[in-house]
Amino acid sequence: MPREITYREALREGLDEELAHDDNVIIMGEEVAEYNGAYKVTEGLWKKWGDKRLIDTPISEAGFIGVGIGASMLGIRPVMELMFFSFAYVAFDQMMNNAATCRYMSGGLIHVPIVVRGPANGGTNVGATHSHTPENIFANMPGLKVCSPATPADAKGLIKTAIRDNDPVYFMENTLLYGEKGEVPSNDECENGEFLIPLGKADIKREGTDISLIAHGRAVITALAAAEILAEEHGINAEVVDLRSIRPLDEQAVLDSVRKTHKAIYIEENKPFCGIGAQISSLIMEQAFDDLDAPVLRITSSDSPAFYSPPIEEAQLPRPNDIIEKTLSIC
Amino acid sequence: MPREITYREALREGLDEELAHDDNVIIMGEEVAEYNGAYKVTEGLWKKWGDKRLIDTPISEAGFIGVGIGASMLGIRPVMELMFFSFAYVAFDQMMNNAATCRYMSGGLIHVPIVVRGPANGGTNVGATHSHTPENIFANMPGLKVCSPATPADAKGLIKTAIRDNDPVYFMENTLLYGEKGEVPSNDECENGEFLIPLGKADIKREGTDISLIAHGRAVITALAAAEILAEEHGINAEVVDLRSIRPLDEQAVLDSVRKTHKAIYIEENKPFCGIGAQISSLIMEQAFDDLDAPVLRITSSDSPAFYSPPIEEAQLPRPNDIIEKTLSIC
Amino acid sequence: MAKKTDETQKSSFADDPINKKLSAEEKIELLRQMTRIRRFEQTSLKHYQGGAIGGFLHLYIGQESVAVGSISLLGDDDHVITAYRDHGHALAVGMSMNECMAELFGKKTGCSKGKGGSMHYFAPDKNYWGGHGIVAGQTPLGAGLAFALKYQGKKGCCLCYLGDGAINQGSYHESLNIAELWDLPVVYIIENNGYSMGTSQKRSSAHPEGGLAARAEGYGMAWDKLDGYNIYEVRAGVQKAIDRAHNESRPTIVEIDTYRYKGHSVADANAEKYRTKEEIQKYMTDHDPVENWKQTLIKEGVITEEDFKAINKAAGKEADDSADFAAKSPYPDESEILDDIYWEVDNNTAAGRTGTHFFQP
Amino acid sequence: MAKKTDETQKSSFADDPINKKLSAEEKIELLRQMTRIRRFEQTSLKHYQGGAIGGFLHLYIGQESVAVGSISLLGDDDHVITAYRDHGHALAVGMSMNECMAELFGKKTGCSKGKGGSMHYFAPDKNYWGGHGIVAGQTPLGAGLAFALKYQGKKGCCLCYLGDGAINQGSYHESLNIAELWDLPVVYIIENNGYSMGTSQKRSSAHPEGGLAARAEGYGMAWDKLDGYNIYEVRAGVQKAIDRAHNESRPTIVEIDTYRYKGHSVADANAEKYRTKEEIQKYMTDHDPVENWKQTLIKEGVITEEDFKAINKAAGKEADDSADFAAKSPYPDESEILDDIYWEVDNNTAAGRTGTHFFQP
Ligand SMILES: Cc1ncc(C[n+]2csc(CCOP(=O)(O)OP(=O)(O)O)c2C)c(N)n1
Ligand SMILES: Cc1ncc(C[n+]2csc(CCOP(=O)(O)OP(=O)(O)O)c2C)c(N)n1
Ligand SMILES: [Mg+2]
Ligand SMILES: [Mg+2]
Repeated sequence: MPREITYREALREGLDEELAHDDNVIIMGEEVAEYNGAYKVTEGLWKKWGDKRLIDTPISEAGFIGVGIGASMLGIRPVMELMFFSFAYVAFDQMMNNAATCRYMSGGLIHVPIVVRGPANGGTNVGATHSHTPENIFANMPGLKVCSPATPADAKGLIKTAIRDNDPVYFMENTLLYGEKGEVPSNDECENGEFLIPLGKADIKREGTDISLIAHGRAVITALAAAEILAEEHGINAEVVDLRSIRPLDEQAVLDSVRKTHKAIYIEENKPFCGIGAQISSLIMEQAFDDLDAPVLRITSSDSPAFYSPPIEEAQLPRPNDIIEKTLSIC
Repeated sequence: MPREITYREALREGLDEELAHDDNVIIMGEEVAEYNGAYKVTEGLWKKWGDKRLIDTPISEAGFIGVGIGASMLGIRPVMELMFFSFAYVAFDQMMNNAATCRYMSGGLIHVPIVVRGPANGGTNVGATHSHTPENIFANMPGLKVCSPATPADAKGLIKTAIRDNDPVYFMENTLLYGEKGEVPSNDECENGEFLIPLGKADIKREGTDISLIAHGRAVITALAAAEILAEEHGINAEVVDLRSIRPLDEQAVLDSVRKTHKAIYIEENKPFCGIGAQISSLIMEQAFDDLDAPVLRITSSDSPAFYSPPIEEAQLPRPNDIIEKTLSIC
Repeated sequence: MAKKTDETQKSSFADDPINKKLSAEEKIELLRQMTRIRRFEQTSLKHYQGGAIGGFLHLYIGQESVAVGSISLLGDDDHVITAYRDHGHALAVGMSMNECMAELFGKKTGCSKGKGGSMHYFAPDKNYWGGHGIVAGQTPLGAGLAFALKYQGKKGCCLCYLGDGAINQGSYHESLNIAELWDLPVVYIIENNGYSMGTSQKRSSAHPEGGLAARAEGYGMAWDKLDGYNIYEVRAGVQKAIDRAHNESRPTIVEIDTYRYKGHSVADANAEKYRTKEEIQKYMTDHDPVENWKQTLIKEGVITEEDFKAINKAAGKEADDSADFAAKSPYPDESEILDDIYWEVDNNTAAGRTGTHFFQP
Repeated sequence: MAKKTDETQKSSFADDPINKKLSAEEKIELLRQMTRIRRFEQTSLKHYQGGAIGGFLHLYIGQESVAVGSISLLGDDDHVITAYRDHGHALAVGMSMNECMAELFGKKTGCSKGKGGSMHYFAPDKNYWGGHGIVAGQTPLGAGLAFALKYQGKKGCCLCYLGDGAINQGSYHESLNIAELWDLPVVYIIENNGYSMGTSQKRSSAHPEGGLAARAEGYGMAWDKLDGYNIYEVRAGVQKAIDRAHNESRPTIVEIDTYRYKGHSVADANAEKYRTKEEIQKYMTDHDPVENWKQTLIKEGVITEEDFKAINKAAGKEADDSADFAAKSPYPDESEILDDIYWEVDNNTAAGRTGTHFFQP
């Protein structure tokens, strides 16, 4: 009997299991402990695991992320919550230099097994400063890993893997998905009794033959909605490829899909200039140019800061109809 | 008689002229005044303009750039030097949020006429933390402008325009170019007695017919060197397109060139993942797909943090031979 | 150089010259402002709960004396900047309820055309520079506004507000050092409501016995600590800092004890978990700054209970009207999404027309 | 809680228990370490000028007593982290001249395989965590190392060094608050050489009369100020902070006055412009910590002038040999460019083999 839980619960389950799995795993961040998390991802964990494992921090992102990086060098495995991933911008130097370059600059003597997680999305009417989507920015930096799950199952499987990974992983969630339910296998249904999803493996969320809708994060859900309409109303059978992990990246899955469908659109809630779609488009250009029957198109959030006004902000993000229109323009 | 000055002198001339042009222009940064600038770009300006106009700051990039942003809201026009553009990472929130989003979030009531300038390059053996090239990162953010001149003339013409621009402009220079000489017209040779180059206008640095080598920053110089060899040794007549300004971007110039040559390579010293080359490749894909005789290729710095060791770091950056090889693979 | 208000001073705030010179009308105006803020926010809460307002809503209820008391001291060349809990300051500088409420409703008639929302009110024409969502992100801007005033030779200052939790951000520290080093006329006002979200001051800040403002001593900067319960005290204390800014071009940190009755934001489901009901009740009944001022004015014979009722009723009506105005106003149009990003584009200058500015695929 | 070393203490540093218990050999070892650092750096300077070394070279000459004195106090569970002026600390923790010099030459045999350079020495096996190029960027890491020690129940501490200019970075402020709030066993050692590049302390830092370390009071943190001229003083003062960390798990800021004889880096052409020749000369002749210690040991009868000559000669030879070693060592290979980026890739794990990690077109 398939078990349905929310994205939030899936994350919490993953965190809880990893706290049990390794004494060195700790959770740190603003309001993660006594308050149970601003978005309740860590609800109940402080009560269960106590002050030593769940640590409330001052509003000092550079400070506490730096503390986590330093502690990780001595074997601690900090999972740090950014209440919004946007607040990474006050900790940017710690996240780009200390987390990403110490291994290289020490000739491999150091590694930094941290996770920084939190919601990175627009669409919740919290204004430009709270709606950044920096997956392209962090994935630009060799030494970092970035992932962005779209479903509860991926959220659980990836957060567990991220915590066990020995490199820094920046884990970008979405407040609009926290309450969404989905099937997540219980551990006794899983091989080895636990549910892990590797970084660097894309997931074909919908098989199709006519066009590849490639996406990450919540845009995957939008693409799936569009794919249904395309099938029903236009007889177009779209394949939906969910990258899940941005770096490492499952380039093979992207190329395989394009070689099958010969057409591709990248959809993301990131901003356009040098977004993930640009990278994927250039990947396809270089590796599958001759397989293309049409240019790779892109759909992104609008090229503007986030607009507060609720109905307008909605229009800033990719909607199924945007995907349908672009698809029809090349199919 | 053409006048030759260095890139450094050209910048200094531009700064000096703008200090004269507008009393509200000030220069702020670490060691810019009494020390004459870590890289001597501001040499002599403190002596000439005094404490009020040239201001040494503590090592507080977030603080002093934030001060500059605040002051600019009241009509000051601060030109802020980052000793290395890499140090933007400790001021990232100020540069991404306060500089870029206040205009939007105020519905257009505010503007932030600042310039932040400094060297953004690898190749000088100063290690990973000092060698970031964030032009893609800042250009990702609507509200910001980014430019990156390759020659003394462009450096002078663009810095003057950047200072007069009423939006925030991040001006990325290159320590390896500071000492390079080039022709810069004296003011009496210029229309209206001054030398200005608009943002958003690319420059064809070499006309050609067989392939478009598109680039920004020091990679333009590398591309020009490669183009000479291609012409002499391989009979290939490459066009070299220098973007100069990344955002705004002269898309038309890129497309015009590709429509003429039908082949393109983007060359940059930025890192590959979601670099400027990805954006340009996807631009050409979307707008000039049918004009292409071969996939758009990319050449970037190696996908690694900067390597200290001098001979190895050189190998991390694009070299003429890399361009020649890639060109020959499609020509 | 650092100085903490001593007890003898405390009793005599009413007699401070800046308060002595208040006319009856001006005193009533202070009451009216505080009441307007409270009613505005109560109304906004109702409409948030009704679904007309999105995003966050950080209410200022309980803290009104801080914004109203301090901003009442300002002249033409004095400026204001604050964080996301910004409705009180906005109304105190003279922004209208209509534009503020419409902004919450996300309407085109909002002060930021619906682009900023609750956290991002702006009114440069009233020397009001926001409304900033990143904790302490406004603190260097406050020093920058002060820098500009000094540069331009104006006898002005900038009041820069922040919360008790914000003092632990690096940008604030950098601002303090620069402000003191460069003698900038900025007054940092820490509105100490005891909590940053669900975290008590004790759990977020290591500080000297004198309090949060006493960190000023680390920079050789002047500081003071005031009780926001009494608007006379707020005015007397902040005026000293303003004088220091105006006359000596020197910065000050002023910490003002206050309390927020509501949760951190309206979304804060834990508001009565990290603080006891009793604590909240105690503040509401024994420490309410509006009630205190009302009683003071009744005692002084400036108003009657009836007068207050009228003020309150008018404020309530003004708030309701603003909600009507907001409800009836049009939403922005999708075509406005790319406006207000680049000055040069908005003004259709040559620069704004050169090159591609937007990359919407 | 904050405490400044008083004058009566000053004269008796030699009698401090931690110094009293030093054997003659240990005293000589301190001299040897300082001398080795100085000779290593003089040699590196020569080779920088000869073109064998690239990038930056920030010399520690004049400051040797700070690293050697403080690091001489450490045990197995004590850790060290510092900024880019890191050669002294590296040699003091026991790194060999060979690996350090080879790193400067950019060779494969360097401590960081030629990847880090002068600013980025690391030796985790010696509890030495770098070598960091971003001013104050190491200060949260230092608190983090202390956090880990406490978490693991070890009686250890972290010495985290920074410059006088670094105290104005936000990350340092955030670290201090966290360290005090969480009772972390970290000792921040401000090496106050009076200048951050060409900017004098006075032009960069607003601070209390007690000095830069006195900013600790803003966090209710303990602090001390020492004179680096006298290694006895360095040891006695830092030991108190280490004891506080070991026994009470509490942080301290220790400011140590010192001086760098050379420019900020070897590229600093202005070294004699922002400081007078006389000032530099005065420090070199009257305040040299190596000379002072040498004289002390001669006075104490521990060594003779001849002994010192031998030490100095041996150190010089060791340095020259290390340069030979470095010169003869191979450069890294271009094939190593993509190594040491991801642990999982380097270790060829399943994770390291899944998906594309590198995007070299
Ligand atoms: C850099 C940053 N980190 C975290 C947040 C989320 N956040 C918003 S307000 C707040 C609490 C601030 O408390 P305080 O400074 O005391 O102000 P108050 O809300 O009490 O007015 C937090 C954690 C943020 N907006 N910015
Ligand atoms: C964030 C940042 N800003 C600026 C620099 C450039 N920089 C390197 S060292 C230095 C001066 C630091 O002085 P201080 O902290 O006193 O240390 P010292 O060099 O005297 O040892 C500066 C400005 C940097 N590396 N990082
Ligand atoms: Mg508070
Ligand atoms: Mg110094």
